[in-house]
Amino acid sequence: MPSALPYVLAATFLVPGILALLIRDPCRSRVVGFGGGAVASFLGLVLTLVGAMREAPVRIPLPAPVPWAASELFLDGLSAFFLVLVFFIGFLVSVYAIGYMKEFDARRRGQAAPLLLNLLLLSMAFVVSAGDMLSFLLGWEAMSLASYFLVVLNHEKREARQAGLIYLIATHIGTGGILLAFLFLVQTTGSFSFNGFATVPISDPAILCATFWFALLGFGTKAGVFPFHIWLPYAHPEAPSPVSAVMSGVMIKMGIYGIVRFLFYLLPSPPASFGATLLALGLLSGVFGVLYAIVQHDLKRLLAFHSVENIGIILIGIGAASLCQATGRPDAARLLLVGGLFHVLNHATFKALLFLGAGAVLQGTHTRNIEKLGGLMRGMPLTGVAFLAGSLAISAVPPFNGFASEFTIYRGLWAAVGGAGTGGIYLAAMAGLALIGGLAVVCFVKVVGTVFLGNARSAQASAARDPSVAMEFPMGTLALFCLGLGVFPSIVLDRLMEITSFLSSAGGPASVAVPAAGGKPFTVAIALAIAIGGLWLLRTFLLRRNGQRAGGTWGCGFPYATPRMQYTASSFADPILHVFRGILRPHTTRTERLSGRFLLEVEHETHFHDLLENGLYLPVYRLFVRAAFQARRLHPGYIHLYLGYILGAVVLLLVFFH
Amino acid sequence: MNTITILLLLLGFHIAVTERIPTAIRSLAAQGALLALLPFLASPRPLWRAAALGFATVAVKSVAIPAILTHAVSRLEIKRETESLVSTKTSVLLTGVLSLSAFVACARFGLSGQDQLGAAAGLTLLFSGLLMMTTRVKAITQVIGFVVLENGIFLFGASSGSEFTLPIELGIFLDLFVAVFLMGILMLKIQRTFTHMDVRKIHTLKD
Amino acid sequence: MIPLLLLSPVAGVILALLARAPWQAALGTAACAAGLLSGAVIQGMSPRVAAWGDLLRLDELGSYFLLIVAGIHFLCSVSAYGYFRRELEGGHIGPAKVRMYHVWTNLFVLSMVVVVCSHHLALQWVAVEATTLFSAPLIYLHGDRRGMEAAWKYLLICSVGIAFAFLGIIFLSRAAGDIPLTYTALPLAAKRLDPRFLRLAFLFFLVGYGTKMGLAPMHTWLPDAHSQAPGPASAMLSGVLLNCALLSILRVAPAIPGAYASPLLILFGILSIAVPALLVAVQRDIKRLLAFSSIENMGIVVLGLGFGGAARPAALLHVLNHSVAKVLLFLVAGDLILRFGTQKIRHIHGILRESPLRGVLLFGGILAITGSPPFGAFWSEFGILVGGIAGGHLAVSLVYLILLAILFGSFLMYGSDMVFGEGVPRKLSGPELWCLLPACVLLLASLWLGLHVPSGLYKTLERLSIVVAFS
Amino acid sequence: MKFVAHITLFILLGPLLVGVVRKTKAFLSCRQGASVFQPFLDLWKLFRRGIVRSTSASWVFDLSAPVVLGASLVLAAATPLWSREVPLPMHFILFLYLMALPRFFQTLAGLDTGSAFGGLGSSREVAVSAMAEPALILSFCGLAYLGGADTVSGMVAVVPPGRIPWRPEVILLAGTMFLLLLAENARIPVDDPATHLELTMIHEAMVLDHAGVDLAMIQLASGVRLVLFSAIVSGILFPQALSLPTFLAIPAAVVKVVLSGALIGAVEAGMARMKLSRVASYLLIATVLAAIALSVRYAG
Repeated sequence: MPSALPYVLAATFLVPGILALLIRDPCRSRVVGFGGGAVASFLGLVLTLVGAMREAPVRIPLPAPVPWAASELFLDGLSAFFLVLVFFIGFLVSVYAIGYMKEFDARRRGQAAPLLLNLLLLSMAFVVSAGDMLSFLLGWEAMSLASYFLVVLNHEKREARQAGLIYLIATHIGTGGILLAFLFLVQTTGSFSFNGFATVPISDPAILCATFWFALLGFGTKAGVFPFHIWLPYAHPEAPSPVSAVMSGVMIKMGIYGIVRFLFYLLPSPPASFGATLLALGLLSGVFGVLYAIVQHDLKRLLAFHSVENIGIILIGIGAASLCQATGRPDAARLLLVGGLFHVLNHATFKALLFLGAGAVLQGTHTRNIEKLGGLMRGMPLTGVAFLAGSLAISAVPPFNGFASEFTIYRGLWAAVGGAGTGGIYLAAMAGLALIGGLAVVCFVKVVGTVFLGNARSAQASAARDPSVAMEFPMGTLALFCLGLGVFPSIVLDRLMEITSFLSSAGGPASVAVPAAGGKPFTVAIALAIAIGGLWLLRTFLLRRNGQRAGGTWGCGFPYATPRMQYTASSFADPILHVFRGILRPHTTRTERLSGRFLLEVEHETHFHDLLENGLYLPVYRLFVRAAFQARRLHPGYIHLYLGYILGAVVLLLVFFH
Repeated sequence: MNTITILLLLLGFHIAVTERIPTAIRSLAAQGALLALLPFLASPRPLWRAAALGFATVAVKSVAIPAILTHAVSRLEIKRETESLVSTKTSVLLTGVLSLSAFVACARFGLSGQDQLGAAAGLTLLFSGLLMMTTRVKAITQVIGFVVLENGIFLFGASSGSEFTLPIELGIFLDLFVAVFLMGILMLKIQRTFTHMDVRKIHTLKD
Repeated sequence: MIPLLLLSPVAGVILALLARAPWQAALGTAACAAGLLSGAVIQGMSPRVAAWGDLLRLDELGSYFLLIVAGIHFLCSVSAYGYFRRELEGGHIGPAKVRMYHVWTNLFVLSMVVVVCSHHLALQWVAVEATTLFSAPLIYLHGDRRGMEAAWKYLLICSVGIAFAFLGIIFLSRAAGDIPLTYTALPLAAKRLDPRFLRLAFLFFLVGYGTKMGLAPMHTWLPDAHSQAPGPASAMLSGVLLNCALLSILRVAPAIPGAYASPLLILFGILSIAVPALLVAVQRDIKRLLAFSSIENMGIVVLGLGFGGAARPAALLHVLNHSVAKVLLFLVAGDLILRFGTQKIRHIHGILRESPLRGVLLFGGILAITGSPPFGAFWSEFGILVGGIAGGHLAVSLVYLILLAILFGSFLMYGSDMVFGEGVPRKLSGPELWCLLPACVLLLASLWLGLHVPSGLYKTLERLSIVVAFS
Repeated sequence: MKFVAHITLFILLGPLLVGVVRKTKAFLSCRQGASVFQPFLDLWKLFRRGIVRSTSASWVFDLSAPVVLGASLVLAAATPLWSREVPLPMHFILFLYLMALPRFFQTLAGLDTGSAFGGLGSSREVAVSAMAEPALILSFCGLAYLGGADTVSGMVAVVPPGRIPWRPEVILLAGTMFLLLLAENARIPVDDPATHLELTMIHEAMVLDHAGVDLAMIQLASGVRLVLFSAIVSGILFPQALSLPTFLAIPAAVVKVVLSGALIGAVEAGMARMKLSRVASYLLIATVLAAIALSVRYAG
């Protein structure tokens, strides 16, 4: 690969972005900026698929940002896989943004969006291909900043500013963690490059542990892993939808990339506790994520919580893989890692699709509150079909891709159970995964049912129409991929098996990736297609013979049903809420409006407070603020006191520092 | 030499406990005069150098600065009392404690004999000056405290025999003089703007 | 070379005194600043050490600091023209006072040039004291109550601090005996110096010059003084004056045993980061906010010096990075205060909406000062962390990192509140070229230092870090 | 040929099983009850009727019935009924997840008509099955352990050599599967398929707006799924029956299904429907039982 290629690619991302900033006409600016991003992403995708994937590992030296270390791009299979992810989603989202970002036209700041989005994509590509910690950190922070500015693109809104702030602070703390983890490695190996890190193992177990925990803090924050996830449900809803799609689909995966890079590449032979920790966190993220998702009624916030859930699933795969690796079960480890990575791609596909769909809904109806939507399938059939495909995929319904990767994880877990000793952990993981899957079905039946089916609950919802082609094309493509990757998973699985070949025991059977007897998704898909198709034909035939007429929904004899009497999303979630009320902690407030003695209106409002947010982060924050207010007393303005400080300092130093 | 040190300390003590500003200023001038003797005792050769330094000391410390302060007192028409945040007893006690800690500190740093006495005496004077700045209410008493503090440093400098080239020594005097001069100007401005000199009441700038 | 360097601020004073109109004074100052800058650059590029007599000597370390002084002074003088033009238009200040500003600024710069060029430590002390005296009038330039209060505190507290530094010099001379108190002679004789007096000397140096540098707990004058001075003066106070005090500590460092000095520096460093970490979170005044950030950054530098090793060149680099970012912020803040007519943070909002350039400058400055990539301060703070971990100060490094994160959060909170949001109903006037141009230059400089730390600069700093290493 | 026979048998046994259940229930509550073959007649009637389609419904509603029946038939194709050789061998995880497909569409259809009842039924349906998932996975894991195979057909049909067939874990697993059978197929005590109080129903409320052909398909699918679970439970308890020659095995399978129908009927007759809020505990018990079975297996 010629070493000038990265620069060319960077230029194709940045030049249109800068041009977009300069072009006055907002429409043209959009087309140039996002279109340029799409072209660059496509170029990157092609280059990665035909170049980097084949030639990996590729090394390209870079000018270092600092004189004391060298920088390089280092592209191995793992990097190439994530690059595909970045460019693939980047391409589709850029195309989508051409249509979607129209709503920012009226205001000047929309013109910065293409540059920021392109910068975000470029920095993510840089992060996964960085071969040393310095370039990695630069890319990482560029990514964080670019995404921060994209989150606050709507900065007139207080919520957007606040969300951006929470996000930026969280990610900054995370960067601190990553920095420390890297520095421990630097300290041990004396090298700044990833290849250098991998050569010398950390001998001190305490340092090794610290390295892992700091890395987990850093990457886990970015990924939205359970205890560090609090920024995610704030930032994703406030960002413009294409940005949410990129953030949720790709950016949080950078955290996963970091964890995989650390666990399987940089820390040679990590102890079993690391994998077990990740597995446990994965389960927690999965269950908490989906539970919080179920009770949301903000569409994008709900999707954001699902990102937490899916990151949990990915972590289950990765954590179990590390655990298996540490306990000498490399074949299961390989399968688990492959499953986890495959889920990374699949989650990117369907979550991007869902966010883009949510964007289309938002643009059509101007509300994110699903209680105000309904019946959109009529006005926006294409969006509806695509969203349904994404929902089936995220609920892991076969033969969609969400299932394909979870299936791989399951098979890995099952293979791990077979061994002696710690099988219980894997069984628990399987049960947890099953619960997560079941709850995801609940959530997405709720979403699709209340948003797209039934009757419109508001005027905006009934007036909504499908968006422009620029927005439909990416959604359609992603929907096709959701199905295609589910039916033909081996396209990706085989590649991933190659990437993870370092985990195999003695060469390892390459056939593990192809599901064993009875698991061929293609067969099942065909069987389903035949059965359902046949029955559909039968139904059509019978209906033509027997007749069909339209009538109102049966209301148990009550003829005046209105759309408002439909089952609401909150009611739909109630059974689950009831069971898990100990975790979800609903707070219901009731407000009454009286006119004289007559009750005019009663309003019930239920809020859910994040357990961690209320139990951990807010108290710590309040404590800090209280301390800060106390500290103001240090500066009351009296010069006497100030001089006293000096006197005291000198006396203390004289007496104690000799 | 030791006699002068003791005298300086006593004068410093007097300034610290006196309740009248003019008295304090007079003692300050006396301190300056005593300090002027130190170059002759500590490093008498070459004589012209000692004479120059002594002259500068007298000029700045016993003439110029007391003049500025006296002028300020008369211009400002302030009451002659030195108001303090703490009682005289407490401030005596504090001075004692600080003096003790100065000796302890010098001992802990491994100084002994003449070094210890000189350093500790200098530090004591310095601390009592700083204590005055810390506890006195009026701006002018703070300036007096500052001069006492400087005197403490001069005392130690002279007793430890440190010497620099003449331009630097003169620069040091000039700096001190300008500092006190500026403080004087500021005091006048403060008096004009705030119509009082009570530093306690000047605390708008705070967190 | 040194007489020329000294001459240009003197010429500035004379020109300012002769000037009839404020713009003439400003032009004179700017021209002299340009002269000083070009002199500093020429000297910086020449390998020869400039000396003038025994007392004045400009080595590589001095050149580095002189370049910062001259560069910042030049940019501030350009900005001061725009700033005072607005002030005059607004009627906040009279032409006479503007002229006095230029007189005092030039004197102030003169004293700083002397600090940088001093060979003899006592001369350096005299010059540092002079910086206090010459900058105090800048603080109460407006002559209002608050300015006076700030100046009083500044003068008194700094004089006390500097007095302590003088005590340090006396101890040093006691330790040195016959050895002249020059920064070239002392390190050579480091082994022969009396360690007892050396320790006392360093302690008093640290407290004394530390007061001037704004190290906690002697920092109390700094937020008051920096918040009351006019914009360009605040920038100078924060961006270069603190460095001069630091240089005074660096000059004596090679004579001091590291085992004694390092813990002290680490203690003061962490304390100086911790106090702002708490207080920045509850600031209401934009300039006080920036002042606290100066305390923090001086703490970072001192911490880096305490860590030693790889942290030392990074600390020296941080001096530059801090000056660049902080001056940028003070210039932008000065401009904003004029626009909004208030220093209160909560009254400043929606900058980006009204004036994108100012918004970008302010936000960029905040990112730069908090050590966020891709700005220069990131690498220096990073280098200090590397040094800390390499030196085995794990706990301190962790605390340092946590404090930095807290500061980042607080700063971004203010940045987000000020830059974003709905615009003010009153239309902001267009960008004031002379005010914002220097800020743009500084932002680009910080960006440049972040994307690519020049290897020549870094090699120089590594050499310098050996020069200033403790014995 | 075998494939057609397999599917046909499922389709035929479905209504029969439902008939047996109802008959048993009637018998036990001292009623005459309808004929065992009544469900066939019902289906025949429904297939000949047209439908009234809600004006609120979209294509999802139309598609739901074929998807529900089609997916159920695909599942049936993987379930060993009389032989361990099934037309479509399927990994047990895939099998379990495929069960979500009909559920997904059926619950969506319930919401599609915009009726409050549909939503109510759907909501409960998904909630119950979500909470049943861990138990299902664990018991299938247990079965896979016992059978030493990953496919549904393989794991049900194999008796480990040299072991007594009814070991404790086998009993436990069969019990768990039976509990899950009741939960997943809308039987008492989780749901009452015969009630007419809409507010207490789950499955029936969901399909209120389905009529004619659609309703027939859905009822047929329910029957198929009931047979499917019965086949698995009886397969656990009587694995030998699957090894018999075909001419004996098919009658044996019919007998097994009829017997399990009688058992279900007996349970339904003997119990009342649980409060909905207690279903979670019920399913938790199933999960715990499955876990115990696994640990017994693990220890042994």
